[in-house]
Amino acid sequence: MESKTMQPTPVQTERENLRRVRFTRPALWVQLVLLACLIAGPLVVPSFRAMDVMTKVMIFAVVAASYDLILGYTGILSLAHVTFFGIGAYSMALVVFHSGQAAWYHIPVAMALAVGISGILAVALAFFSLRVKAIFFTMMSLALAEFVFILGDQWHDLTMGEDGVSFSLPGIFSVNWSDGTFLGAALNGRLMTYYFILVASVLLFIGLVRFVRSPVGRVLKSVRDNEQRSTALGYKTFHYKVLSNVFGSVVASLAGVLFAMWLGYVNPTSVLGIPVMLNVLLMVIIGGMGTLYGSIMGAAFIQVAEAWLPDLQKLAMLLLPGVEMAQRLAERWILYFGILFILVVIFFPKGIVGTARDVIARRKLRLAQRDHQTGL
Amino acid sequence: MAEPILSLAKVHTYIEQHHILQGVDLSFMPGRATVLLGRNGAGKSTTLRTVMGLTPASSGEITLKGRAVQAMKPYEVAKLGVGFVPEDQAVLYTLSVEENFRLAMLSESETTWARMETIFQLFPDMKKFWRSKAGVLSGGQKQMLAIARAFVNDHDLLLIDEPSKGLAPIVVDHLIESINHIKNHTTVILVEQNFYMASHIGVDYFILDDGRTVHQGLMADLVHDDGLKQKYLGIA
Amino acid sequence: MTTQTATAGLQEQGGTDFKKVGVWIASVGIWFLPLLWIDPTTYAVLTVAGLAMGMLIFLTASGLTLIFGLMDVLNLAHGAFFVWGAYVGFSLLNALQQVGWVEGAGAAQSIGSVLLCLLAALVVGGLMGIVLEKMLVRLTYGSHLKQILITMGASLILVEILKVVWSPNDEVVMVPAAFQGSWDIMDVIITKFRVVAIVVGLVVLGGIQLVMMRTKLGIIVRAGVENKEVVETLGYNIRRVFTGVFCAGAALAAVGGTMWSIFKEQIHPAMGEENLIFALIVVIIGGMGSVTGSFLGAIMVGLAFNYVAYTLPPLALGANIMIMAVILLIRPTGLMGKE
Amino acid sequence: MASQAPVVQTKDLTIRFGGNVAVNAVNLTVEPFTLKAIIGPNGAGKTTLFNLLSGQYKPTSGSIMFKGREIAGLDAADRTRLGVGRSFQLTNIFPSLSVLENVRLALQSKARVGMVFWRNYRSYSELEDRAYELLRQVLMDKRWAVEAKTLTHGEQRKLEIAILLALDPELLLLDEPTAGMSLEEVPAILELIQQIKAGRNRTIMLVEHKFDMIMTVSDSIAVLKEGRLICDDSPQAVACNSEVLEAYLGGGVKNG
Repeated sequence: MESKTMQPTPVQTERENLRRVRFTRPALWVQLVLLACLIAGPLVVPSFRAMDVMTKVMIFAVVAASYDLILGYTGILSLAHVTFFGIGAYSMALVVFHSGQAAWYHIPVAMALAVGISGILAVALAFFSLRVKAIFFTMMSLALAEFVFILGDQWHDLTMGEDGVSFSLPGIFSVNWSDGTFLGAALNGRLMTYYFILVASVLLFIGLVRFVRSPVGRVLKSVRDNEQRSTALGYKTFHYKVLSNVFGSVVASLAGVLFAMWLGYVNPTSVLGIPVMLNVLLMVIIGGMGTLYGSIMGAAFIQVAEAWLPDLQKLAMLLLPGVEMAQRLAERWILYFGILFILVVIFFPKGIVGTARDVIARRKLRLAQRDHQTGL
Repeated sequence: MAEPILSLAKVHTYIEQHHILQGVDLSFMPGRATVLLGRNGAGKSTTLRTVMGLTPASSGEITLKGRAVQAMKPYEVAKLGVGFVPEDQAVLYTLSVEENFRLAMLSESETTWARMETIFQLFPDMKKFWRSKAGVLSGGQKQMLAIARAFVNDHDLLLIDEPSKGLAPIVVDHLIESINHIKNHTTVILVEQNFYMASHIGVDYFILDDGRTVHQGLMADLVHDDGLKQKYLGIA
Repeated sequence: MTTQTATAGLQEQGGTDFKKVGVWIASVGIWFLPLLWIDPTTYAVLTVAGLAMGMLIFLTASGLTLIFGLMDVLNLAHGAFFVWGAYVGFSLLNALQQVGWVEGAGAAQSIGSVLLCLLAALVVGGLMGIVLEKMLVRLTYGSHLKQILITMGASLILVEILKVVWSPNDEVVMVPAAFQGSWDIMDVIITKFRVVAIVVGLVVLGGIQLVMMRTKLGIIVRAGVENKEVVETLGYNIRRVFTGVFCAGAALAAVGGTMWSIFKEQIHPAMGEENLIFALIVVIIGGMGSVTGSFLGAIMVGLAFNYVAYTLPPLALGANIMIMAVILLIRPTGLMGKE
Repeated sequence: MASQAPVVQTKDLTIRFGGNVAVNAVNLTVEPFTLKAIIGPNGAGKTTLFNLLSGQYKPTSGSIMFKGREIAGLDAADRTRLGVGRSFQLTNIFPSLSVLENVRLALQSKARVGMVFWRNYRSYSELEDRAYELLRQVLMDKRWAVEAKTLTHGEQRKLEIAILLALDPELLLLDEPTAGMSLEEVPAILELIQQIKAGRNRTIMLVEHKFDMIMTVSDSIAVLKEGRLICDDSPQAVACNSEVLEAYLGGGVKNG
């Protein structure tokens, strides 16, 4: 008894160690540097194209991370994730569009709408298809995605069909608003929107990280490992799957609101299309499934590639001016995308962050073994 | 002395991370029925499944009629003349009894169909339910079908995994009778927990424990060796 | 005692059969409901169109469901086989037009050209299936996630190659002369090619059933759906059966694509993806792994699509999703799916 | 008195799989704080009976009372919450989680914070400390940080018992806790079971094949054969029962 109070257990020691390095661990510094870059970016590099790519990376990092919660942490393959993203984007666009004049309260209303609609839809989808084999969920979600796409494309009275919806943002987020310069950069609606999106996506990302590190996150991990065992511990695994699915979908729809705010325009192909879904899927896989932070890497990779790939195409055409087939091949960038997809799944299944973690873990193990041997 | 028809040397098998067979050494003489004994989880079924290539051996050698088979696929082993009766009455429920038999026939020749006559004599129920789905058969009948199915081909070696599991005593007696009939034509290797059945079929026996061969001998001797039975089989 | 249990089993089956009859009557009856708001002549036209559409969807769905039932593979590249079949047929029709077999051709030449197209699609689809199975799908057995990702990637590649070989734009398909136009039976206008589609669908259904029920190959495939291990230990190379079924499924999808292209008289690269959605709905409704189930599902989807599309066009696909949801609520494994 | 009510009482408990009656009209009573062993030949329905008690299966007919409450309609998770803990015949742990985390998850379930998604799971330090304490009890504290799949078979079974203790169940269902263990590892498990029993605050039901082990630890032994309960008596009485011996030696003793 006395020894217990005298000597902390190894578990307590480890916890104390972690607490002590809370503010000095390297991961925190990486995060802070990244955040600083995002904050200073538009002020240092006053290029609209750079700001555009950065914003899209932030938004898609959130979408991919919320997808990772469902795919990587819960082990459910949904093909309707971008549908929720699109619902958020359309909520924002349509609220402003149908009220004629943009007002500040449209943003919270759009967010509430996005959360409400996607929450209900996610619960319904989960309820219909999560009870049976996981593969049903995939097929149902694909059907749902296609259906919502067709609604967006054809319900002309509501969504303006494939022409899409243009709208302007209220107040300081409006493209027309400007107020001199700040630290040398033009202080305008674009910049304000950028910072709004920055704050919002950082908050959403933190929300996802917290979710994964909460007791619920641990249960999800256990369900993936051995579902029967989780049930025998008293966890209603179905409820957990539904909860994580709904949480991920709601976050994606909020990211959709941000995306619409940034573009000021939505159409079915840009926010509801299957290619967007594949993009997000690829981001998660490149970054590493079940790592959350991988989503940032994945989103950055894809967005940067998408932004500068057209230049490469032009270069290819310049280099091979006469070859018609080469030009046609160069135009089809989805082809390379598909090849990349297969190569990543076969040869790089753990993604960037997953592979990096493996390497670090193996090195730690080797060091520990060496210490052990020299200790003897 | 004759060459063994099947022998296993230092065979190790893993199922996922579990080390199930930890160096099994066995050899089976042609024409002699052998029983593999041992308690639950000793590795008896896995031994048969490893021979068939269903749970491939990670190391060791398996020799069947002088050929190394440890790297072969199940269908290749089957084509070498090995019949396998898996546990749990593994017949195809959605197929009719007839189709179950046709599936088992490696060639649907005259001689194969002639063989069916003998099977019908041994298992009259098979004729009776010829056109019924195998799923409606009783447990005993399914087990009969699973064994009879292995009998349609001219196998040199028949591996039977726990045929008595979950069957009523009277059915077990019928099974013993029919396996003893098969024994005259084919080398039989039987995994069995039911000692009564094991002792009425086996000539030789091996006892496995913790994935290793721990004892072997003549069945006739084991029947009277209460100490050994108590130690490895938990029965006295 | 043994006979007792056997008869009990039979009686049990008899009981479910009786219940089944009731469900059957009810589910057939539902299809007459649209008569409440659609006039009988239009209803008849829509029904023929729906049956034809259902038959064509069935061509894609039957392969999908067999591949899933036997190999436990969800093949999202199935739509790519379909669209390749459509383009191969389109090109062959263009070529045949040069020798005058298509427009302004006689009945024999028309039938011949369609048969040639179907044969070409069959060969191309089958070859693509074999290559895909051996190169990629083989790597993914046992992991649904990998299957879906890899087959989706393969689908992207195949469709992009198609856009390079042909063009990314819509194309108009020529219809052989004998199949142009329609018959008028008591004011009911029946497009000729719809009848052809129904006939082809029935022939394929009959062919599949014949192979599955009457041949050794069919026994092996059905046994494989139920228990792969037993089939392997009986001396059959299940992997080769897998390749064969994948090849046959791909060929059927390609045939479906050719038929669809003549049926719709136009093609575009995204049509494979669109048809895949229908096929997936059909497979879910019918129960994964059941050919008969997917036939029933395809008919339901084809009919519902046409009835609803006539009344409220944008909701047609939604109606099918509703049917799927309702069926999943009642029977989570689909109409004929295994428990 | 309420405390004297049996912990488990089944009435005509039956389950059918197709035509096969796996558990057939079993009436079984388990008194508080005793250890009841269930024995019987393969296929007798022992594991199926456990699956019925713990909620993996729903009975075809019959009732299951747990401390005077009907539980036949509840699912496995609900029964765990009421105090039915279950170990499995095949080792059943979370292979890629750490040993400590395996136990902590059980404690988290018991503490009813499993649905919390806004707090860090490590902020519940009392759960971690308690998990470590339980590992110490089953002599596994040295291995707390490794992944559970790297444990030996015997260690995994010990971990499973720690998980079970973490659920703090009033009724422990142990399904062949020594199955697949090497002979050297068995005494440690046996001692652990003795220790739990000596605590006099839990009821144990045990499926086991090792006859000598059962004779030393159990207060009563129930014998199943072909789904029926053929005997339920003290160890001494069961050992002399001729029907039991017949059941154990296989179906054919009377003919042979």
